[in-house]
Amino acid sequence: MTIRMVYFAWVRERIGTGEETIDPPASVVTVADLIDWLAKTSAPHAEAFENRARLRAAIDQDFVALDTPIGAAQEIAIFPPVTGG
Amino acid sequence: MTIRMVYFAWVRERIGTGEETIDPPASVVTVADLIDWLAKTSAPHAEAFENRARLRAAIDQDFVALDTPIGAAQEIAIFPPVTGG
Amino acid sequence: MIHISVQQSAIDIATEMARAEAAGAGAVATFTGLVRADDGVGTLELEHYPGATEAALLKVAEGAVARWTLSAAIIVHRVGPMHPGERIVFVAATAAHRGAALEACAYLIDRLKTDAPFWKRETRGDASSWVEARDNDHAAAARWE
Amino acid sequence: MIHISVQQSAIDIATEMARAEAAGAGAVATFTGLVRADDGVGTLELEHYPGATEAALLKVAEGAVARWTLSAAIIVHRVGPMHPGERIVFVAATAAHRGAALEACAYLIDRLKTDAPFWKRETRGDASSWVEARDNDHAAAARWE
Repeated sequence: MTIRMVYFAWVRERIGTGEETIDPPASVVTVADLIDWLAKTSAPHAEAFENRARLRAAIDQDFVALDTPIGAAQEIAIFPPVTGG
Repeated sequence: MTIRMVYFAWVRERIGTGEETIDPPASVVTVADLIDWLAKTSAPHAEAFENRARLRAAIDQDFVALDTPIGAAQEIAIFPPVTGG
Repeated sequence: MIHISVQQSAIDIATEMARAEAAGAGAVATFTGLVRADDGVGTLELEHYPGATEAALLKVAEGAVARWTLSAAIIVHRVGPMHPGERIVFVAATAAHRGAALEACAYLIDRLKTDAPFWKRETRGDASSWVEARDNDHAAAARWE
Repeated sequence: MIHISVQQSAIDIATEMARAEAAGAGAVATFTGLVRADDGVGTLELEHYPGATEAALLKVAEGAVARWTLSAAIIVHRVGPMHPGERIVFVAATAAHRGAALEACAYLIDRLKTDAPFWKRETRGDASSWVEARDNDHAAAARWE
């Protein structure tokens, strides 16, 4: 199952790209699992994800908690707390 | 002691003038006394002042309760509850 | 900065917003009251108490400035005859952050409704009548006491 | 009427107010967020999540319409680079009476602050940094729950 990952703000800057396509193993169940797995794929990912408390996520453009199962997600976004308005 | 009376909205319309100069007797102490005295001066005044609960007043352009002494007032306004904004 | 205006002329939003924004702060909250276009009123006439009106509006604006840290408090009120869709009143509060701006804006319009000597007369067809004061205006104003 | 816009171009107040007033109701409350001119920021850049942003803003506006009887709920948010004094965001709520307009306006900006995927980066001189989220934004949003 391939998933389109999208990143914003300093998460995007640290990873060095705004999007990438990934194919996580079956052991990855939740968004938090996905973050743990991605952090092991490269030093930039590890740096971007070093503080889980500062990360937020969306599955298929809906905001979700990090313990949400990814299910059949097509697009998962990881980003810092929002600061609009 | 002469006082300039000013009237607004339906108080003005019922009395038939927006202002007049009066010279009340010494027995007139408060704004309510003044209204009672004025109500006896003409039928239009009586009609304008028939329901005290619907009257508001200002002494020298400051809103006051009807039981406020008129003191050395130069200008007293009588009007309905305000409806601006 | 406090700006008070009681005017016969139409209220220009771009001009008033520019005034509110000129203070350089981050948050501007405004309230605009319009002659309602949906209830059959043909003409609305606003009478006021010249001199006392400006003093009352200044007191309302000063009350807001005393409660919140504002860089601007603006009250513009129209008087005379006006028509459906036209602006009767515009108030604005400018502050560093939105909480103060929003609260001060609500304060300005709530207090204005009870503390400033304006009276509205509505004309519908051939019938003309003075608008009655609303009890809940006093409730709204009282929450700031 | 709900109007949502996420735009690169400047926010035109006269246009947006005309939209808010067109509904014919009596009360329009607005909030405008500006790039603060008083704290040394040279450029503010707004990044967002295309698609998700518009959906989030629509949900915020629908939340307001579900809670209050509104004839208009408007959210306009700018993205891209902007400068001190320029408008970042404009929200407006139009209702028959002022209570609903004022509360709905506060709701729109409070929820937008926590629920819409925007990120601010400030540049002061040569230094650039992402703005940190404020805890009290969550407190402000939570009061509507």
